[in-house]
Amino acid sequence: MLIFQHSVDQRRNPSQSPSESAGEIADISDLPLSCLRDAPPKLPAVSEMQTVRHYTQLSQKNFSIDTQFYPLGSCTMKYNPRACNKYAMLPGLLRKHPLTPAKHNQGTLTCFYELQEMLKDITGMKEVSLSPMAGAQGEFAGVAMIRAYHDARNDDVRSEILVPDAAHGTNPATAVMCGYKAREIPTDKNGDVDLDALRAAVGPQTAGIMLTNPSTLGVFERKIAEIAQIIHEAGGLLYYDGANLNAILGKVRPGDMGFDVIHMNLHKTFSTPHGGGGPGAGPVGVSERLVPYLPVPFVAYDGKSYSVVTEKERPDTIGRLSAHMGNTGVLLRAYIYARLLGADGMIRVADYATLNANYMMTRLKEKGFDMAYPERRATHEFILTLKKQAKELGVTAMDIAKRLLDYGFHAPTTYFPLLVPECFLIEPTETESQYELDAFIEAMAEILQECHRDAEMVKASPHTLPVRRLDDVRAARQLDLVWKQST
Amino acid sequence: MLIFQHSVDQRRNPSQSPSESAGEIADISDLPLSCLRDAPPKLPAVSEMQTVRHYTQLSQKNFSIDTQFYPLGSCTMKYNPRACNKYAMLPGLLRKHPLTPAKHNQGTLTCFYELQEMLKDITGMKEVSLSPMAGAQGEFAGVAMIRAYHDARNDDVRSEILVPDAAHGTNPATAVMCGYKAREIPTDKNGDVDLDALRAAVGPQTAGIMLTNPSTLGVFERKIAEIAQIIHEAGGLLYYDGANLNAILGKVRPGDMGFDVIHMNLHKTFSTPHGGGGPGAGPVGVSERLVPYLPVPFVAYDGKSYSVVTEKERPDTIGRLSAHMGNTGVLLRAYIYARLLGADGMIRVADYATLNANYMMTRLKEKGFDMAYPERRATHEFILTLKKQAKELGVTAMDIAKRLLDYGFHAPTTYFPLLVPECFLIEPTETESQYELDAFIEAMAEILQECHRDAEMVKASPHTLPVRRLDDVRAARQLDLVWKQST
Amino acid sequence: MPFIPHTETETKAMLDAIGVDSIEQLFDEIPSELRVDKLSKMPAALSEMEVARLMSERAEQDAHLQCFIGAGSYEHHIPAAVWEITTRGEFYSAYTPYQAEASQGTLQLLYEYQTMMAEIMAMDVSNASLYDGGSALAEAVLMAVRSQRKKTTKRILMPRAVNPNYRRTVRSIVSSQNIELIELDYDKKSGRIIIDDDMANDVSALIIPQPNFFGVIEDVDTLTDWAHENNMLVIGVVNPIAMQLLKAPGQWGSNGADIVCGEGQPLGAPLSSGGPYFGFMCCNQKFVRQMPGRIIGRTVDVEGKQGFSLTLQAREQHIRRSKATSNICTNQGLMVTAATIHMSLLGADGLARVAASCHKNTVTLVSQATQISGVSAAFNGPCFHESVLYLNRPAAEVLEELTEHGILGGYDLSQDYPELSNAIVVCVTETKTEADIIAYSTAMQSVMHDLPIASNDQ
Amino acid sequence: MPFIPHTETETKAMLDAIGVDSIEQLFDEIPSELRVDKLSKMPAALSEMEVARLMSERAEQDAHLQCFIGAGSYEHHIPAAVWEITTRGEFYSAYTPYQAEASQGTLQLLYEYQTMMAEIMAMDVSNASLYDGGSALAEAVLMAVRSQRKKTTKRILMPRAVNPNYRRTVRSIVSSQNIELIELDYDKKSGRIIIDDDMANDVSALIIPQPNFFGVIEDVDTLTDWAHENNMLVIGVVNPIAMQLLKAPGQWGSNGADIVCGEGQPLGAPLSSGGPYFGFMCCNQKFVRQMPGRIIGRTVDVEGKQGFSLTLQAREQHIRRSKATSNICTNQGLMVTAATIHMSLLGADGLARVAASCHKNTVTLVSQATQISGVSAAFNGPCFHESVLYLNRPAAEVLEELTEHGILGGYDLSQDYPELSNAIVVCVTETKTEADIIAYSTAMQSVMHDLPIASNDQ
Ligand SMILES: Cc1ncc(COP(=O)(O)O)c(C=O)c1O
Ligand SMILES: Cc1ncc(COP(=O)(O)O)c(C=O)c1O
Repeated sequence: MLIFQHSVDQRRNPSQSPSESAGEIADISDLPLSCLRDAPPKLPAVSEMQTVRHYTQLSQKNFSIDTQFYPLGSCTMKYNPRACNKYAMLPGLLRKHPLTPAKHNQGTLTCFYELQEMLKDITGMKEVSLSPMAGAQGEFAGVAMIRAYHDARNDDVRSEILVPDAAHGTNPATAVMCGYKAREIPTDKNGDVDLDALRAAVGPQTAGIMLTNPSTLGVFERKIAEIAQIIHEAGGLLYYDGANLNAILGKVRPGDMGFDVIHMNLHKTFSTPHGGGGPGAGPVGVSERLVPYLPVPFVAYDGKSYSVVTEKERPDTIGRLSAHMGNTGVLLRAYIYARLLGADGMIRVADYATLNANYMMTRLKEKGFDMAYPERRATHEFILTLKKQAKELGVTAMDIAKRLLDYGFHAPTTYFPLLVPECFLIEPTETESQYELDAFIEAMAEILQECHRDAEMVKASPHTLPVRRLDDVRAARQLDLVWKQST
Repeated sequence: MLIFQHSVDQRRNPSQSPSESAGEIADISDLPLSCLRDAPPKLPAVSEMQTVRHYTQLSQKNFSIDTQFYPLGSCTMKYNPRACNKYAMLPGLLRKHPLTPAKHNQGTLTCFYELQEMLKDITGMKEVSLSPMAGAQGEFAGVAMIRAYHDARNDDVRSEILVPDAAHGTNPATAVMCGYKAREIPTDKNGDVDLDALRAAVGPQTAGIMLTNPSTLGVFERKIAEIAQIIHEAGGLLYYDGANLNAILGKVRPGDMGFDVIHMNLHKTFSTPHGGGGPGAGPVGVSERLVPYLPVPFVAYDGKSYSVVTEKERPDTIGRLSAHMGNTGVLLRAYIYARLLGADGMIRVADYATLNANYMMTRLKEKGFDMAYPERRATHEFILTLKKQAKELGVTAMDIAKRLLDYGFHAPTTYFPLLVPECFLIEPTETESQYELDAFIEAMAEILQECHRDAEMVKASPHTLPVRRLDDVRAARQLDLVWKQST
Repeated sequence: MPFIPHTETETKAMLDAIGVDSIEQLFDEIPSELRVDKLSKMPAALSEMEVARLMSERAEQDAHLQCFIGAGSYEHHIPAAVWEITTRGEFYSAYTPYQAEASQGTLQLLYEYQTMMAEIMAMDVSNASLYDGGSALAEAVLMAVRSQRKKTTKRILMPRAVNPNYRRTVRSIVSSQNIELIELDYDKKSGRIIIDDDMANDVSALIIPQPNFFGVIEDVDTLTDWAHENNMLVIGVVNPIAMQLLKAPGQWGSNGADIVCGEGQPLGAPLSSGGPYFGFMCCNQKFVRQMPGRIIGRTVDVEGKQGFSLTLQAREQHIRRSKATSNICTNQGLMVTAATIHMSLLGADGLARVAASCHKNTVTLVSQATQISGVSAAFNGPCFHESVLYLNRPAAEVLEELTEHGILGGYDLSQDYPELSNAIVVCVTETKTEADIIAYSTAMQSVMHDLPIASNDQ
Repeated sequence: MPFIPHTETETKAMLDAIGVDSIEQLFDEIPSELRVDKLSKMPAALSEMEVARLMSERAEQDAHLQCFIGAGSYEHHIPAAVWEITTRGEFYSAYTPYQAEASQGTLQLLYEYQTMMAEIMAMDVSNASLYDGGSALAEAVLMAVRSQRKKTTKRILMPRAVNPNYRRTVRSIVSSQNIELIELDYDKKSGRIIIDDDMANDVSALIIPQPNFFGVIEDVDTLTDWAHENNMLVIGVVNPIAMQLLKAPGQWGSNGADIVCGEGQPLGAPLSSGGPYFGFMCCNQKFVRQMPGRIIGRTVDVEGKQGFSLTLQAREQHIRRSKATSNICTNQGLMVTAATIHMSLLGADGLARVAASCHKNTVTLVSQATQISGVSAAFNGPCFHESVLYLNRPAAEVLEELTEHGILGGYDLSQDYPELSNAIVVCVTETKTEADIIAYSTAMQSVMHDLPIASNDQ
């Protein structure tokens, strides 16, 4: 049932609205009639309890980290510590207006400044700005800085950003938003960038390359130094998509690999909640040469107090990506997380995320599954391909994904990266225990048996969720995006 | 799965414990070995995420007001406003040590004092003490005061407390805890106390009577004035069990009916949460003659500041019922609730609780159900008897209660009061909408059909809950109260 | 180990299963010359107890100032239920609802949100959120340009009366795409946008703020019709609380706005130093395939039961890659969860009362403040929610002195409007009482006339 | 209408269905002479926004004092997860789990709680909670008397070293049942209970506090064996945090304590002006049918699947009425929910560290404070968690002066122990840092020697 279907005209929740004497609405008769709305919007008129009950019941229809194992590759679904939520939501912090003069907001600014410093340490970059509101906006900021760099040198023939074929969709989409063409570079059979193809593609038109390392294929790009050299020699810059930073915390730093700019997904590596789709935070870090272009605002410290750096102090900045300093509440959560882990804890994240992934890969191999890159180490994630099963048993990666839901596991990422057929990108994260990994592995093995025994049942799954498989084609063809009373 | 089954030896949660340098536990070598424990208790060694996941999943196995209609008679399961929780849990309030000198705790004491005053207004009593920690402790305080009153007059032949047969079990149990015999008074066929029987039972041995009005039969005790006269003339006092106060807020006051002492269940009428079994709060109010005996501590106000009244100021008090002032956090929630409702809101509670109950009674009658007292008005609750169905169809009140769970409704109170066979005591409360009441009524009607069509299915219910019907006999015979590794 | 469950025994067993001796060995594909082995500037771990104390100190470190700043972020009452439900693990810790069957809670909620927003804006459809008001306006500009493919140039009329930080954001985001942003000035008397037929040629869209950054109510009907007559699209950038009382964008002029966007913060998001908030966007049905961001559709499952899923994904980067309508991926889902619950709790009646109360409070403050000599109202038109005051002294000084009275007295316009160097924009929401407003005027009185600070102004 | 969903139309329709004209008519069975029609002293309704502001002001009204008082209520770190999960609607707003099938969440949690408590206390069984530590001790006394039906008198040895408020509570609750409470004094040097063979005759039980109210660790083995030799039951009243390090009651002496109870507050309940906390109670299997309060048992459903339900209900008032073991009905369920999650998050290791840290901090404070002339340690035995300091000035004065330094310096013992008129009991939990402890000694130093207040002691 939809919340609107609980609605009854004239129902009010007086506790939640400002009360005028005699219960009247405040006087607005000074406003000209012509600018007023003729009828109030038809929002649900429900009681507070109906609201609470409806949304509490709805919430129970979700899978989530707090209720299920969620081995969603590339997404780093790890435990979101409750302390991060509680202490980022202290009334004193929530009450702060974004335009409060820095002098009266030192407590919050201290946190931001320290977070910037920690991110510099982790990435090996020279300066960090926290303002991008998610990974994709971080990418935008990064490529915009690459563009600003070339522009400042009047190097205006550069028109292309190189992107490996395994890249996340945001990479090419970002290149285009920044006015570049995205040119794909193929992957070799071991999961590394095809260097010959790269050399062939590079030229004076190359503005830069966007890379994830470890890549979205779940392997570490071993030839990164060579790639950096090729690009830099051609006058291009290197962009690091930090979605997979979890794998290398304290092990290797993008700055040392030769990257000029990086974004970090704090909602992945720094465990801020995904919230059913956001908000995230995508701070960017830059090497020396991109420092002037860093997006504003960010926080500076002169040894005595903290201040906000804006366009005024940084005339060459690519500018502002949002009205203020991005998703500050998310930044506070990431800050708290970083303080709880400390330096050693950060390194252990990489250790155990990698251990878990390699363990699962080994065990799943033993259970008869094929890996996309069986000769490679898994990083914090790895890819399994169900090509054989699709061919022999007629079940797809999608079918097995849906069947996993019946077992109480969220499905891994499916069909991404596109170059691996029928693939599962599996990322267990460091916060899951061996027990949970084993349970998932057993479920996979059991489903494989089911595919042999009763493929139709698997193809008809899920069987135990609030809905069965949904008609996506109908959803797109007979668009129903807004509820109407009559329907 | 039990939390213990997730446990793995040596697992630690360092974020949650005080850290000494080098991770060592603090030095306790000054303590003599003989007083130390030889091995730590076997508590679960689980990660923070495992804890969060386990208890989040467990919570989803509960019915609750936030997820279901809960027409549990006598329990007043109404909406628990979230504001009451949030603002009773402000850090400044939670941080207060109970032994903080009153001078440094004026904010909290103001709330308690104002709550006392509001409860006096609602009940018509002379003074109120907030300290009893639930209804039953309020009853204890009340009967102890009755005893103290008689004792102070050297009236030591009084040995009995009268209790109607419909009374809640806590009434007779309390009488005994206070050193009295509990003597039952029958109910007449209209649900009122049998006055002849009462007159016959009353005598010099009568210390007092415990009454609920409206009674647990869901009707208003019309002869209350006469009862008061009979008891008072015999030298006894009247105790008012305030569990049903929701029905009469602002309509009629226990003090005016002639009661000498009353407890209130704030976790019912004042909507503090039941919490899966508590905590509650059972403040007591007294008439003039019992003022000296009021339990301590409570709050006084001299026009300038608030102070805590103890044994020192009240030498005749029955004393203390807990180490401090009872369930203070519950009292704060009740205070907030009262402020949100205000005087008019309180009266409307009685109005709409009564409207809802009478509406349901009417509709259920129409659907073919028998009422225990069909000629009477319902108060905030009413009783339906399934005697006929039990006889004709072989389904019990228990069976229908369990079947209701399958329909997503919590069952009404069953088999209480005991004098009505196969009964449902139904209390919808004022916070449920007509829509929800109708849905329940339809479910009842549908189940009645099911009983005709397929009584076995109803008797085998519930079918859709985490467990089917449980073996209570085995639970009591083969006691398993504590989990052991081997089992 | 914080948040890592492994015991030594388990780690050993897992390493054995993999067939390596140490965790270190799992990193052997990383060229050794690139390896580091420590983080040198990260501090050591704190326990949760230590962090709790640290954060409590930081939160209380700054004075408790009464806030009279709006300028895009508004202090509204948020019912306790909003965040108690929003932070339930099942909403808080879920991923984007790609697996629809396991995400019906979030999906249905988003569908309800889309319905509410479309209803408030009187538009056909809504997406499921963008980052914030500023970046949503940038996306609206890009969307308008995409939808006006017939134009030979990419020109947008962007009034100066639009929030300056939104204008900056738009500039940063659209600048690489050869889009020309043309500024429209405001009338110095009324504070309203001035339109200019000379600028109307081959323009893709006109941006109309309602109310504008000065709190002034624009003549949206005239602006909309003028734009449509000149083949521009109309992009409304509106305050959702104001829209409870003011004419909905879908009803502006003869045909309504084409795209509507804005800052969702007033619907349940705390001020929180500027984020997370969320950007909303609605449009006419015919532009839906140009819309950026996620969209949820209602459909049925194989048994015909109602269900919800992400739809029109072919617009998005994970399917369309370089041809996507935007690069946005993660959006502001949890803020939308809060907003949906917030709107459901207040209802149209409650939101209208909030709007009316803000209006009344602002009118009251302005009329009190302008009694003070040296303080006057800057514009003569009706305003909503906030208003510009002229001072006879530099705004920055006055504001700093007001903080000594415990008051954040408004936003200094000189930073963005040099011609308004002695002006501030003030905002009075429903959270302010009569006493608060009097405290403001009293403080303003003493600041403007150099009176001593009253003993306790808060 | 706050929290009432009815519209006028619905109300009318419902009245019509019932067949009455007005709601008022539904009250026609109440004798009219008893009717009132208003509440005269209740204030008018506030909105949630107004209440939020009121409560925030009340919460911040009192100084932020650093708390060094224990005396039965202890400030411990509580992980954020504890209350975020405990206040989930499904726990928070559920009733007592009478309908077992619809309450498996609460029931399983309670079963886990029972297991944890029995394990900590090394006892066979635990109930699912009583009101608080004081009333739990009263129930333990009643239970001991019931279990000792062969005794001709009902005598209990209750040491003066037991928390004075517990002793008052026991007295209030058991006094009507002809139970004689005999006080045992403490040794003025060691602070420990003095036992006396002369008092040992025909006594039902000996109460042993561990640690006692002075923080002193009792010689529980000797006390237990002495009690058992004299046919008394042993009732332990213990601090559950202390029990992480100190010998568990089940292992006291040769046969262990018979009944153990105490205050559960240190396991996840905030100080909160004294409540809600919870009382715990464990006992030997053979006394389980005498135990008051709810008990959860594990059983199976009709399909053999594990499930949980309330068991041994025949002890309880709702079944046994006047013959019940206690009148208790509503208990402290939600606090037990918090405690279970708290224990699960800290584990034995974490709780032991908390205990050790408290001990170390207290030892540190005592050794610093006793350097100050005029301050000395009252007792010479080992203590845990808190300790008694003698002062050379009246305690009340000193404590009041300490509050001017931002410190709640301890609990004044003179109120309960006239012979200790210049003594305070201080408590230092793991929440205090070295700097806090130094701030305490510094403040004490200046108070005792009348030094000026340092500029900022907090
Ligand atoms: C590899 C990669 N790059 C970029 C992104 C985009 O980040 P965001 O969703 O925060 O915009 C993601 C997120 O899924 C990703 O996995
Ligand atoms: C009529 C009646 N009296 C007394 C009580 C006991 O109150 P409590 O459970 O708060 O101890 C109840 C609670 O169920 C009740 O319904």
